[in-house]
Amino acid sequence: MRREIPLIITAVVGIAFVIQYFIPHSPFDRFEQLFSDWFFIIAACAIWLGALNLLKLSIIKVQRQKKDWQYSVIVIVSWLTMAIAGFAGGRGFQTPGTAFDWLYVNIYTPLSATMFAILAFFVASASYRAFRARNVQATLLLVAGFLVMMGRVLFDDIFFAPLGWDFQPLSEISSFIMNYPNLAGQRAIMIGIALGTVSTALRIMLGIERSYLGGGD
Amino acid sequence: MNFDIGIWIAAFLTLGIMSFLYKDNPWYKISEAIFIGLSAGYWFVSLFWQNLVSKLWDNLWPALDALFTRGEFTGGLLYLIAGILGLMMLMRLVPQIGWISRWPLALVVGATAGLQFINYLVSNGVIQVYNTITPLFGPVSEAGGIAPVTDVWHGLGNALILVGTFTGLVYFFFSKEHKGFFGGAARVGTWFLMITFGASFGYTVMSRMSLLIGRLDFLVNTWITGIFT
Amino acid sequence: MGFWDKMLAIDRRWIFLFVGLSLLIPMSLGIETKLSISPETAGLFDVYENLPPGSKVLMSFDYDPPSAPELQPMADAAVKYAFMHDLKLIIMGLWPQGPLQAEISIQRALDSPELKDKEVEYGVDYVNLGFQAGNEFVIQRMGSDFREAFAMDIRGNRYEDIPILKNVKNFSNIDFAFNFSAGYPGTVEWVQVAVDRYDVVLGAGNTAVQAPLAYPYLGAGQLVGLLGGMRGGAEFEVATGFSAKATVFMLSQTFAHAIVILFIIVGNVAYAITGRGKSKLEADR
Amino acid sequence: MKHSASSTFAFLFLFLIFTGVLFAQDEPIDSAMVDSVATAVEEMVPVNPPKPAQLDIVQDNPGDAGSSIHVSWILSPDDGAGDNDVTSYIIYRSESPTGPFEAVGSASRGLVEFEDATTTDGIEYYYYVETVAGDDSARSSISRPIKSSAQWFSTKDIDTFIIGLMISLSVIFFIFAAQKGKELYLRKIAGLEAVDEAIGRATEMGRPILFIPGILDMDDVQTVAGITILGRIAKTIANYDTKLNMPVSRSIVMTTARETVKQAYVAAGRPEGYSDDMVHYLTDEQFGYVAAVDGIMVREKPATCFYLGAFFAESLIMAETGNSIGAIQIAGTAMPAQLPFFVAACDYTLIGEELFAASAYLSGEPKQLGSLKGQDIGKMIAMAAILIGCGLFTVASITNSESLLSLANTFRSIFSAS
Repeated sequence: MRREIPLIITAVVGIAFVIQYFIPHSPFDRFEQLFSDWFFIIAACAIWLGALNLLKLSIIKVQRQKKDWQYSVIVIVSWLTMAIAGFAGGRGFQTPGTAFDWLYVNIYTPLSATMFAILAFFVASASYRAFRARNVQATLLLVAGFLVMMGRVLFDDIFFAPLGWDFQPLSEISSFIMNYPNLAGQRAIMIGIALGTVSTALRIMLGIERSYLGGGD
Repeated sequence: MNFDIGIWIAAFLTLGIMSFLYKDNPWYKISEAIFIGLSAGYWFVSLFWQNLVSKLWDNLWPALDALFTRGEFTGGLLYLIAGILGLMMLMRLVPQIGWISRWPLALVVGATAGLQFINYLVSNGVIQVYNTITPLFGPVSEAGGIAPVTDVWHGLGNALILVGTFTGLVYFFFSKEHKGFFGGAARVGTWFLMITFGASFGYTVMSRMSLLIGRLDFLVNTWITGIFT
Repeated sequence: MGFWDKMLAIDRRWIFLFVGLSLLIPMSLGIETKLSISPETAGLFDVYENLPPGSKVLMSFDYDPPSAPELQPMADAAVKYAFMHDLKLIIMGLWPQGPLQAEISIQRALDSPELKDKEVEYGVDYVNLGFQAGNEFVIQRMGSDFREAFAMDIRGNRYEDIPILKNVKNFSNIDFAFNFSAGYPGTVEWVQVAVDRYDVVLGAGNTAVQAPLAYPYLGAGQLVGLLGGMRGGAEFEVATGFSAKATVFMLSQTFAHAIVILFIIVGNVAYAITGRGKSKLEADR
Repeated sequence: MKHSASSTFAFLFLFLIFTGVLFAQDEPIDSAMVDSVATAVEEMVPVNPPKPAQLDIVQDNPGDAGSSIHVSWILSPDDGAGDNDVTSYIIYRSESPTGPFEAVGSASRGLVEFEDATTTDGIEYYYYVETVAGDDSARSSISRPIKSSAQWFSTKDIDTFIIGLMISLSVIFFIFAAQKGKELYLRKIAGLEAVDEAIGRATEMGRPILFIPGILDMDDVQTVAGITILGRIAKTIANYDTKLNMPVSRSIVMTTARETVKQAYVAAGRPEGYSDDMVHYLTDEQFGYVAAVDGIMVREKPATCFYLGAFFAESLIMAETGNSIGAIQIAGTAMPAQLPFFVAACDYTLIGEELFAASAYLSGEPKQLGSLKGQDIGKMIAMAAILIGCGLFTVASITNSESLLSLANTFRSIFSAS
């Protein structure tokens, strides 16, 4: 029974949310907004579970002096610093000039921006390995990637503008690939995703797919 | 020399993350640990103020007030259910009744299934079919935003879109063996997919380089320049 | 093991080093480069340029600091252009840090020499409504009434008290919408809700990763134009007549692309000569 | 809890939700705000007025949520012609036929309709349209009274409704057909064929398996798909007695994944092998999460990495790090922007729809597999629509035939979703 009730809830709510799209009349027009608010509230409660889990595992690591336990101390201290600064700030915790804001600007932002930025290196190393003319498919990947890359930067201006060309061959080719064959592939993928989503949603609503609910204890 | 401790810390952490490219090392581990702790704390606090307080409390409190002082039922009372669902989620902490957390989960998954069923069907499915329907060639301009197709490249492009979308869908067929004509079409479909992947990859390189330029700009023009001025 | 064998098995840290240098060197030289304008950028600028003075422009800043290198240059140019040509700006953000990025653009514009003698007043010429949580539902709420989504601006003024918003009820009072997007929520949501349901005229600036996803909308006329990544930003800078960081950084971009392309060529030559590949990439994909 | 008591509770719970929703009525929307235009025009003395446009249809917008009235008119004969070029039309509204009227909006010349989205349901309104030509203007006659209201079915979406129904019914039909024992052929998907081998490899090497469910929460169907695949994979992992490491970035995903993995271990007959710490939360922040996952990768050196769910820029950071430690990598996502990176850096990639099909494939249950056949019917509908539509338009465009063109337009509009 502990599995059946959730399945009933899923089915009823799922069908209601499909139907609401077709009913402009109140209260159905408010379903989506309401769900988005509710979801944020549930997520805000659930994050206590996650935070406790992170702290618990870190504390255990320190207690048992496991390898690299020193870094777990840093995790705990950073977490507490941010949390205290945030709670002390009250509702206006993000106001410029507060301790929370200082931590955000000088520590959080550079860390996340740099982690994002090292992608530049990985893009280079991944393309070096993947862009090889091994077979038809890999060659198409290579050629398309190569041409688009050429058209994106100043090669036209460097190579062709000095010849007095009005025409920008590399950008034109790049645009053509983006606008036509690329678009075709994107559309096939998108339509496929639409059907996959519809079918998965149906399996969930019908209760055929239920492994996310776990066992029947 | 202008000494701004914030800039020095930012530079220290920026280089710490970048050192990972060479290999894992204590500098990276310190930066990583700070990042995990600080960002987890950030989200914890943000969700508390922006969701629990601004969404739950601010909607619920006036509604409860109206109910008890004036006996009015207002829409804000709905947030009571959201609060109960949130509490059910927290019941995970009590092993004996942890199963109750499946209820809010079932609600979330059900609503997600329903919403995305219809949203994906419309935006990713139906509208994409709509956009693909266009004349391959011909001088007639028509309402509905279709431009007349008069130049050869445009016509060729439209034909490519038709063939690519069609064969791409053939590739995704699950219940038919990729053999014979069908297999040939699926093969053409994979060619289009590979062109798409190559093109998107190539298009993205610039974006990634931009991000790195942003960080290098900080290191060179803010941090190092700052030391000498 | 010959040279080409070594190239095939090259330690990727060499690639990292070359990429780093290819960006750093041109950057420290600070050379501005000439470049031409793509139709996607031209389409957007054409509409933007033809807005009569006093037109209301809604700008949604849907990105955070990590994406700023790509999106800030175009946002800077758009804001500055608007102030110079008396367009009224209504700024908002679907990402928490978006409106703060907008403040950066505003400050840069107000500090620029071109705007020195011009009086640009908060509340009259522009307003920053701040961030609102709720992703596409915020756009949906704005469809019926902006006030439902934004009761106050970022400075705590009530919506009713802000002069620029006096005759602004919903999208029907907006002449043009400009969206700077780094992901979800972003251009896709703006198109699906604001354009498809409320007929907003929309132009977008996207990170280069997001841009390919927006191309279908461009083809279908749901977007009037699209600025893609740093190149789009640089082109927009040229179109608006202001050149700043993006234009300078384009040379770094070109060098880095050249290095990546060079490595790809070397890799393929090595592969052809040695006749084998060591990559684990699945052969048939 | 007893059977009946808990089901009563459940129905009560659902009942509460829906009655609650019914209580939440719209707050009345205050109307009318544009008035500056009106006064300006009324003070003018018409010298050379244009011929006025006349109201055509004024009606409640059908199939909407109310608060909106559709006004359309027949263009002034002077619009685009004549010596009095029309510049714009202004739409006026009043709650009484005698006024006072206020301007509710305007439309440029050449346009013939306007949506007044500021009405209050149930109130009778009167409209007229004013034709403006430079400094001169002329009014149409006043409309009959009209009320706006909300409807129970969005008539403009009926095409979408039918398409959705057709696809749903074909999925459901094949689910039942498969359940009754109808044999289904399914092609092989390389990435899924490799799952067992990949888990086996980790077992042989005595190294852990890393599972990343993407970075979105349970309110995205890709995450749900990733978790359902986890259910199948975890069973194999339990059978092989291999170590699973699953860092997550969302707390609800953590809770869900624990239930799923635990159930898989129970089903495999090895409940003692399960521990809550297999699934652990790191941080909600996208790049903080990646920094930590990268750290885990280089320190624990997993032999196999699964990336199944919704991914953004972190996809390539993780996949390249995984590649550098020599892990076998199987990825799957429906984020089109990230697919190229997974294809480039991983050994196998489930592309879009294949991600959603994976859990059905791995389960091997006829019911699940049947739904895939239903999806194929959806693809056939899409392919047929594209072929027919393009064919009609091309022939119409080349032959310049009016009737064919209108047929093509009608056909295309089925898919306009509005």
